[in-house]
Amino acid sequence: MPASLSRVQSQSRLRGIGGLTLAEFLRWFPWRVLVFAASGVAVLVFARVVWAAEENAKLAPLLYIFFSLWVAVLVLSTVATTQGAVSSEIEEGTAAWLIAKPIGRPAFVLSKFAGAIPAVLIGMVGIPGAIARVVLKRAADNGDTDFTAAQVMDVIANSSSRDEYMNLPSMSRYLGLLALIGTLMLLVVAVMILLGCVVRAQTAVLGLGIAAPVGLLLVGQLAPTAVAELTPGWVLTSIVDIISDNPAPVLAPILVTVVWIWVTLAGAVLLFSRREL
Amino acid sequence: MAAPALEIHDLNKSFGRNEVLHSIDLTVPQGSICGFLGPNGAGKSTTMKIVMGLLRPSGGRALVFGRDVHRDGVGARAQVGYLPQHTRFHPYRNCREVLSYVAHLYPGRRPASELRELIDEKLDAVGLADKANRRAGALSGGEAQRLGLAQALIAEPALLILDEPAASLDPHGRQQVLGLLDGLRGHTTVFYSTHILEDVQRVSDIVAILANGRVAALGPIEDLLEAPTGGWTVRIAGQVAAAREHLEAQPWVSSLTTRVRGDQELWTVDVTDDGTAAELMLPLLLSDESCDVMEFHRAERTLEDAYLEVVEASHGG
Amino acid sequence: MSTVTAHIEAHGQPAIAVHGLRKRFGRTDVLHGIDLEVPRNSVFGFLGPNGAGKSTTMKILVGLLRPTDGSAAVCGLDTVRDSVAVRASIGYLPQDSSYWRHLTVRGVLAFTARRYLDGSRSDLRRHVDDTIEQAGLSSLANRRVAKLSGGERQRLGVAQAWVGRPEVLILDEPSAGLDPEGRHEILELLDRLREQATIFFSTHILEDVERLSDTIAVLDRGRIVASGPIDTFLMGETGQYSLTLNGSSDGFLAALAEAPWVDSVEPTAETTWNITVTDRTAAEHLLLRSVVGHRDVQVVDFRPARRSLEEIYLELTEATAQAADDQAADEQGPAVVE
Amino acid sequence: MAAENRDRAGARPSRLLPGLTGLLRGELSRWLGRRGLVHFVLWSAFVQGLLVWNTLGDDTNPMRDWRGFDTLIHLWWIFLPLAAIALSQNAIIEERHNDTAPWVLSKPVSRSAFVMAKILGDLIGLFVFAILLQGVAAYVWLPKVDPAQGLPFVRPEFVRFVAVIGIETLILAFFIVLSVMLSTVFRRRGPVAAIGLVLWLVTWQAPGRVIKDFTFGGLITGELEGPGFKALTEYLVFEQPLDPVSSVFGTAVLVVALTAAATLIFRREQF
Repeated sequence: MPASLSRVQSQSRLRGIGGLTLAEFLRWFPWRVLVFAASGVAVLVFARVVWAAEENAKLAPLLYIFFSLWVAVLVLSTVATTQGAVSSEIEEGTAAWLIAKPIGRPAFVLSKFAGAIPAVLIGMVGIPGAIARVVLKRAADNGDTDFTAAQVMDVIANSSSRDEYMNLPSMSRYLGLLALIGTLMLLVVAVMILLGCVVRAQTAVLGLGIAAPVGLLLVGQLAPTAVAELTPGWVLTSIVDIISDNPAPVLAPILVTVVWIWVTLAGAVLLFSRREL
Repeated sequence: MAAPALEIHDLNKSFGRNEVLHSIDLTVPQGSICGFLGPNGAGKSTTMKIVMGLLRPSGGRALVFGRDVHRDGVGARAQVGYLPQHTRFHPYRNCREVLSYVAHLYPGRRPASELRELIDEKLDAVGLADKANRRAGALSGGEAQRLGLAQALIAEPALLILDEPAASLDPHGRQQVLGLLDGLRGHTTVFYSTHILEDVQRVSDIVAILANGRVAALGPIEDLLEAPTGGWTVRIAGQVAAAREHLEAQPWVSSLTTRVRGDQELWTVDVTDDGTAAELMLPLLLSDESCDVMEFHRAERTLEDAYLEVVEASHGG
Repeated sequence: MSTVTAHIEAHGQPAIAVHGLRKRFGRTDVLHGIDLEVPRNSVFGFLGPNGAGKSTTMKILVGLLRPTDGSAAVCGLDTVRDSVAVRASIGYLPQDSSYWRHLTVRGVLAFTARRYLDGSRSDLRRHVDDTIEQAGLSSLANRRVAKLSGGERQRLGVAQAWVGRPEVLILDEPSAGLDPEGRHEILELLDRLREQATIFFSTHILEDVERLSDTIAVLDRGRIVASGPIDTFLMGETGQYSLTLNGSSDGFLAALAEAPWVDSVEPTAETTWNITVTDRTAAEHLLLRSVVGHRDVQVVDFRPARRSLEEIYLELTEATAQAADDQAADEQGPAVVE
Repeated sequence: MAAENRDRAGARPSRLLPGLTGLLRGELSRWLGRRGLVHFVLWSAFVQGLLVWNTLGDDTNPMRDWRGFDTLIHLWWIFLPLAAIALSQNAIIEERHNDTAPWVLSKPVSRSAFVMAKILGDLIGLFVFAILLQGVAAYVWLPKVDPAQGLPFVRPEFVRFVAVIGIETLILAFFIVLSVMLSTVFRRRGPVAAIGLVLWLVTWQAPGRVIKDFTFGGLITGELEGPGFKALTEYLVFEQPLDPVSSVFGTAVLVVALTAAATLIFRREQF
């Protein structure tokens, strides 16, 4: 060993998380992120086509169609993309390769999550959200066909809708909506990581992954409010309320969900550290 | 009379711009056991995969009992039992179920009772009788290899194509597999690849050596083992450095390679004059009181030497 | 002299120490309490039939499996309690190695090196390049893992185990699936590493063990059936040598038979004799010198009458297989009566 | 034994899709084991459970607007494509990942038979557990109970019921074949599942005449908001003519085309 190099000293159970997170991050950037951003835009175009076909002059249905479809597409495609995050590394034997290195098992699990955060927030939610804001604003302004840079800046900076009966959410509310969606996606990622640590069969990982958000939706709608507000279902309810132009809290459901994300990840860490490879 | 078990004419295969096989010709007569040798990446597995219809040839053709593997792939494969290099089975089936599954993929029906007997017989032959109900996913590497052999045999094919049948087997298992192949001599043709040259020496009739995508040697094994080598082997212990220098300085020593074995050294001494070496080398070494000679004899030629020569020659050509 | 004790005295704790290690999968016992000690800076060959539990033992050492009972320590650290620290001193090559398919050979090594070593970016890069060259991977450095052949992948496997410069190398069948050239290269590579690391490796190719290891252990059905320095295995208790001579040797042989350290001299072929000695050290020093002293005779072939490791191995494992069958029969006996 | 060998060697494999029976036998044997049990339990719980809950629910039940057989159609539409995607995305990719695909294909079986066995295996399994068993059970018990509110359910005409089961099977076949086809194109599960799932979502609100008239989009979509599986519900519950019939043919054509594409693409794959 050359004298200029020294042994890594840390014996923490999080040892190696930096390098692993970077490697995870590079799986998302740039291609997956671009595909997610593009599919967000595609949903937007699709929603506009449906909206136009219905000859509906109001903005509300467009908002509703776009956001409900977009969130559903995001959830399902994230489930599909992350189904193998842990389980296929175990299946292919790369998990054994990594764990034979001086890497803490918790670091392996948590890096899966940490590496996905920027991709989720920027690629999945941020970019399509910003583009949607521009397009929705244009729809709200009714009729302009071409963009200028000044117009785009105006749309981003100016938070209120000029047309009273189109109800484009204010900028702060819109950002709150995006934050809710982002939190929901992070929860989905955490749940898929947990499932990968528990279930062996790929079909079951995907099946349970799809069933989980559906279950959340049901809980959010059916359970008594007091119970529902202790679950991440609250985020979904809030999202639905905002896009239906009803008043809804933003911060509280996010906090509740963040707690759930940590619980989920803690479960994943615990299960993975007992897993034989 | 009958068509050869396997006939390969002018076979080419390229992956993109990388040419793996350069017009191979090879004939394996019926009833023979042919060992297929060559370095990693020489194209052995590629050749076998083309015969099994898993890869498309870029040119030329391969025939199994006269049937073209490309045009009548199913007909050709019906005659063949194949063991891929990395055998893995559906993990949810147990050994017995794997064999039954494979048996049903071949044409021709067998009554259930006969099939059961056949499965037991093959499991026994490869030494898996006591693991018949173990899930394929829970088999160790060597056990999976045995099951792989059993599934290649299950349809009692006229030609066996085995890609490294003895790899990852323990010495017992290897002996068992070699015994099994030996027992097939006469009524089943076997074409198998391996890196363990000892095995080839024990059971093959013919050897084909593939190097750099070309057949570098083909023929009976005895032909390969004829030429002798010119070196001597010395195992020496003690303060050997001076002795080595002294020996290397001799005009009749052309080269000396050293391998360290614990507190001893193993030398291979190539000489220009064998008679002088036989006469002078040992007294010369022993004149140095600080070292002892543990072993002294002519280097022996093995199939390994023959193999390495053929392969190196083909690299040069 | 026992090299093992000498090593332990010289270097403190053994590189690997395993005590009463048991492992059970479901209802199957794979390891029945094994004990093992690998001295530092030795090359330790781990032998045994398929399914004996070699890979399981190795996986426990690197923390991929949890022991059911007993303990294992690497460089004095417990493999369960100090798992991360243990793995920091181990380079491991699994039986079926796989890496992220999207990485290149250099990528795998750079990623692995950074798990073990700290240093400037350029120093690390130089270090990785050195390892690539040592492992003979220079021409493949930029090839993707997915495109490697079996032999190339195996060389990468040894390189990634070594790139962190660990104190202990645990290699599960490092030469499996390699052609003779590739095997030579790997063995030579390991031979060069023996000065710098303890090597604990399993294999089925007994020739490799004979070439490389100082010490061996044979595992069969989850039990260690034999262990010790390789020479004691190969030579047995008494020294026997085979000697082939050229020339008139009768007088010389008669004199030799009289030497105090010679037990017997028996012809085995026309010019070949089997010499049994009572004192190996004396024989090693004097036997050949006594021949060279005679002008009329010339040594054509001299070697210890070693048994092949394969013979010994087959004897050992067959004996335990027999014992296990007997035991099984005994266990069944009373059950039938009940 | 040598004589027997020659006999067996002489046995010609069947012309059409050689090896299909053996392969399909292998696929179906999986359904007879744990997989079948899991599916039986899950489908019974989801379909019958939600039917019961919906039927006996009171005013607070958010799905109170749905009627009995309408609900059945709705539940099928939600769960069948999801199950088909989850199951079939794995069918070929799993064999590729495990290296079992080249092993199986080295037997005297054709590549097309391999693909067809995957499609038929999943189709038959899901048809039995998800459509047939659940449909028959609902057909028998639904008309016999009094819902907590509203009118009792009328048992639909048998022929219409059979036709609806046929159409549901066709939709199921579409998603299975789509997933299998995609998995001959992509190596990873992610894109296969993602494309299938997004397509499923999008057809909820299928725009445009072409999609409505010539795919199953016309059978399952209705208004933008709320459950409105107009065509099939009207056909089954209100005994209207099936409109548009072209949707059924269009879907069948898609299934055939995707199957052809899957086999053609898979035939070119090298292992």
